[in-house]
Amino acid sequence: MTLDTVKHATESPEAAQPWKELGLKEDEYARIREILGRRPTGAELAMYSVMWSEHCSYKSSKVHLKQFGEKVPENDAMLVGIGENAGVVDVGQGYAVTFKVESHNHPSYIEPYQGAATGVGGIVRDILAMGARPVAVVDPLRFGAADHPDTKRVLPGVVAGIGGYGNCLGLPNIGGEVVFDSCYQGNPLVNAGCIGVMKHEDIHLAKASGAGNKVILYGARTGGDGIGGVSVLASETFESTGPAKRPAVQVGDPFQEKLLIECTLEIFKEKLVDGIQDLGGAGLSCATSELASAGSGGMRVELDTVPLRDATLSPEEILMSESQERMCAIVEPDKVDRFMEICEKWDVIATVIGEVTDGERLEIFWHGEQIVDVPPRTVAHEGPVYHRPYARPSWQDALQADDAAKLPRPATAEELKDQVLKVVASPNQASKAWITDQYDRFVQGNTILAQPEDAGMVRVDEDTNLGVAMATDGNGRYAKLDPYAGAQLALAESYRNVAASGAKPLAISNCLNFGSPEDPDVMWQFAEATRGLADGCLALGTPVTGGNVSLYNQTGETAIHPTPVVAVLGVIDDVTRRTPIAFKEEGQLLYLLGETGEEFGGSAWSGVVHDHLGGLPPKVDLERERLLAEILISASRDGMIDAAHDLSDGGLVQAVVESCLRGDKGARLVVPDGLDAFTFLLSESAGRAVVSVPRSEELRFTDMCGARGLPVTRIGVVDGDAVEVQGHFALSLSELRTAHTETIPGLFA
Amino acid sequence: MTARIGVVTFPGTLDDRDTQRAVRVAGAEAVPLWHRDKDLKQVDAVVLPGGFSYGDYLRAGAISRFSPVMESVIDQAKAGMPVLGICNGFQVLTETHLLPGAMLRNNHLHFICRDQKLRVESDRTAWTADYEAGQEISIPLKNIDGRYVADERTLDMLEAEGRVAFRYLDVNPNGSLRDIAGITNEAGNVVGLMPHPEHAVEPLIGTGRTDGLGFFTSILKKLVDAR
Amino acid sequence: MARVVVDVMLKPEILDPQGQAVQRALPRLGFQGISDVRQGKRFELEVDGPVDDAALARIHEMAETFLANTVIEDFVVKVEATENAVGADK
Amino acid sequence: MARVVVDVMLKPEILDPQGQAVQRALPRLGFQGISDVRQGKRFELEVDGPVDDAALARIHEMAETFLANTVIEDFVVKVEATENAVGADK
Ligand SMILES: Nc1ncnc2c1ncn2[C@@H]1O[C@H](COP(=O)(O)OP(=O)(O)O)[C@@H](O)[C@H]1O
Ligand SMILES: [Mg+2]
Repeated sequence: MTLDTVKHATESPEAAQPWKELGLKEDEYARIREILGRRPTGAELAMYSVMWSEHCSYKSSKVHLKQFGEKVPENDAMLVGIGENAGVVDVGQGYAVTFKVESHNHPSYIEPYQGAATGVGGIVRDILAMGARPVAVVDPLRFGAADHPDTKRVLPGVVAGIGGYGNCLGLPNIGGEVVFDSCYQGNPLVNAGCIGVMKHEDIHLAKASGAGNKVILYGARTGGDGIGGVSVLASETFESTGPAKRPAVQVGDPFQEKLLIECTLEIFKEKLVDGIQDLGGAGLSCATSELASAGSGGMRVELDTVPLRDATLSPEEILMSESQERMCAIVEPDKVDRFMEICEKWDVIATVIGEVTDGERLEIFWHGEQIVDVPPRTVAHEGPVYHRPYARPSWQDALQADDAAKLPRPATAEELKDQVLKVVASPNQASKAWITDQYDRFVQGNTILAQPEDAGMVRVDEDTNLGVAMATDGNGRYAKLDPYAGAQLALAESYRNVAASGAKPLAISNCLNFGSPEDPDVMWQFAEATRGLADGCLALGTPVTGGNVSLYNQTGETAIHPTPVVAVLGVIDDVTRRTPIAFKEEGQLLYLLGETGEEFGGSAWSGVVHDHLGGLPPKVDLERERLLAEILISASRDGMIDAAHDLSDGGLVQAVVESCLRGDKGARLVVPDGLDAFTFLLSESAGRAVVSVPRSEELRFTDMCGARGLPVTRIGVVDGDAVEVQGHFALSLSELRTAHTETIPGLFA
Repeated sequence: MTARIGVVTFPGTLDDRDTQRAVRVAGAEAVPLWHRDKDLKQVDAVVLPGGFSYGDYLRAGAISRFSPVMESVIDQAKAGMPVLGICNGFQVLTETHLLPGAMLRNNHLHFICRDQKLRVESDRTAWTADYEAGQEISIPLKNIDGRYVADERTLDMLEAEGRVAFRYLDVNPNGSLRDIAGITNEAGNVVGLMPHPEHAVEPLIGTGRTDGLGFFTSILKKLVDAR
Repeated sequence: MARVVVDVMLKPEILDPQGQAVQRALPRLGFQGISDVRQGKRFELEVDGPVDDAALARIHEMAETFLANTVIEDFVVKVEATENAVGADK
Repeated sequence: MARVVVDVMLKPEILDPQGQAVQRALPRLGFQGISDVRQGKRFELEVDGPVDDAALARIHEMAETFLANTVIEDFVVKVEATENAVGADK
């Protein structure tokens, strides 16, 4: 096998190259030749092709994501914005929090356990790379129909993978979502989020500066994982000698990752690194080019020094390998020894693979010969940008005209009761405890709230009781009906969930799951959703700190529902003031905050009872969301409420049932004047929450709502062992508990 | 001077910092112990905390058992030093044969995290003196290899000698034989259990109960009284 | 009744964290000279009827679709010569 | 270099829920006639030197003290006849 060196490439300008097979477009290949002033070497071609892929370069989404940086709300909390491994916000008392959500959709369909496991591993390394100790994970998940046979393959594997990896790392899982919809049948969405905590001065960035500083690769050995595209390279340009087909699947080793976390935190503590980057998609190609691109100067790497698991790997493959559990650090020469000692202490393999140079190029050598010589920015940050055509789909009007208002409503109290029970027991509304009980929510000893609470909450400081909360939400049905409003509803729901727990929403991350950007319909959904989210964040004062885009989520021509998932991070000064969802005290009064209209488009009721999706999603009123959040936070701080639960899919009755089951207490509800029982129970109007108020606080609480202009309606009392809607029906707690808790185990256990 | 309680960290241990906190909450001094060191730093008692030491690869606890620190812990335990193994720590103790039996994959094959009700069957161990025999407590349980098994003879012996220290109540979460959640050695100084008392020492955190604090106050009292 | 064994091992190119952990522990336990360890699964199936070609073909299919995850694992099907069977053969 | 295999299975009297789960799933997948399934572990050890009696004794000890937990598991040590070895034997 002849090595395709820079010299060789210069001398053989006409050699045919498999740029097309590697997913590059003709003009992209031409641009690479233009940048380099020659044809790329095989290694360079491999690097450009992965770094310019949709996944790494965001080439289709970039022009829309720009808005998140342009429409930034006034917010003093923001410390590090979009562009780094994860954003960072100030949560007070000298603490900073970093958080992010990422997708691992496609790998999880092929190999559910490992796909989901390595998804957790990847997001945790992102958080670690910012300088933070990871303190919690969340997992928004979407699967095909609950009763589809393939869901029985995918869901248990994904859940076991998330648990298997996260539990072994010692990260409490404090929230997420489980949604079923046949649109995700061939394309489940496995998103994973992580929160990390550090002191302000510990923030680290991914940059390589200071000529002479060492580049250290540490963690797992490099194997042939996840280098699908490169096998093309190996077979087409070179005579293939090594194993012909490399696995596209990566296998995770959570034990190795746990060591990597502890080792890295100890290294941070001794201030031994200048810049640091995790290895994720595109492996070393990504880490070296991004570090060099973000820093000053160039970088020189001796690829032979990389510790291998498989000695037959070609240099291209080493550059591309997505072997898990690896990090890359920039270390001053006199700190290298100490760095190595700490790695040895934790049984972590560490190797100096190169150094920062005072040049401007990323140069990579193999057996003494140069195989890469590129300006790093052109690889990492100056990839192609597409302005993909988009247009409102021809079917959008018809979909919106198919109003859910015309669906037959329950005619009798008995029918209403049956439909309520059906909604509560439907896979989407049913308890997810069978799933979430496979996750450790207690580890680290700081968990204040976890599933099934509205938001997860962890204590950050044992002495002051400072804490942070996070919720993740998305509703593909709403977004399908109106992507702009759907994105805002996802944001609003997540924001409301955080506020309901008593925390003040600070900032957001997101994971935008969409179909093919080459489809103008999908691109329109994407454009609308990002515009909605950016406008929404501006209105709510919660900046976007980062996120992730997952495109090409489709089966054949059929795209998934547009599914923007939003994670809102909040802060609470005193976790002892947190608000749980459980109704626990008999005699407490139940109040509905916000206004209820007849809003059934995209609702759980329309889906469960009528298998219908049409009309418009609930109206968005972000000013109202803001006010509601303020009231919920003040009420929690001043001890005016003992429980709060936000209202979302399934409407009021769903929330009341969950709060009753959680507290093991019943509720007597009265349908307020001006509302019919059906609308009262099942409408999904946004901007609402239900709270449980001690009688001694009633006046103070309603006065506060009145003074600030938030509609508040007394709807009942915590009492008995049934959910009773006076004059209509009663459902015993035991009947509700059976309906709510037996669905998921019935399907998957 | 208060008691010094060592908390061992193996590679992959997860609950070491929580256990140190629990020791402190009870009023004792927590002394971190590292798996590579034979030196127990003159501690008065040792806790082997939960987690996935060595990833639980091979079998839970199988690799940790051979660490240098365990050589000392085994010697000292045989000489009467109080040792508590929680979850992975319990698994290590069975692998060392300081405690009889073995831990296997849960009968339902899933990891399970729940608030678990237990009965404290014995208040005669070093770690349970602050409870009363028969007392019911709830503390978190979280594991995938939590099914306690031993042959019939061993089980009968444990029962006869009053060495079943904790039993699951309401639900047997993993198929453990005779609902056994934890056991003790003959002398009562070595105790192992699957559920996690260290996650139940502060109100608000986790399940919001403090039912696990008794483990740490028991040992503290015993050690201080012994002085 | 006969016993058929299906051995399932991770493909050679796939990371085997368990095997690696075992191998790394061996020197510490005083066992030298083992250069690699891979850990896999062994299934022992008790087959009711005769283990003829048809039965083996079915078991092969079962291994391929169910016992092994061929995305990451290889498998081998073997008929176990039970003590008796061996005796009878001779 | 030679390969030695250590098979570790749960003792017959110990409940094997993994094996049972496999067995229960088989009829649903259309596989009949398997009356029992047990799932165990298979270790493939690559031995550096010759696999003589001394080496096998060491591996036996390794299996007994480490690879298997004899409270619950039985084990068998086998020298794997590689293709070559078989040829050579004949
Ligand atoms: N995959 C999951 N992982 C962790 N927690 C989950 C998961 N799915 C659902 N949950 C939790 O279950 C509870 C109910 O979820 P959901 O109905 O989606 O909440 P909401 O509608 O209030 O956003 C929440 O606490 C949520 O965090
Ligand atoms: Mg909620």
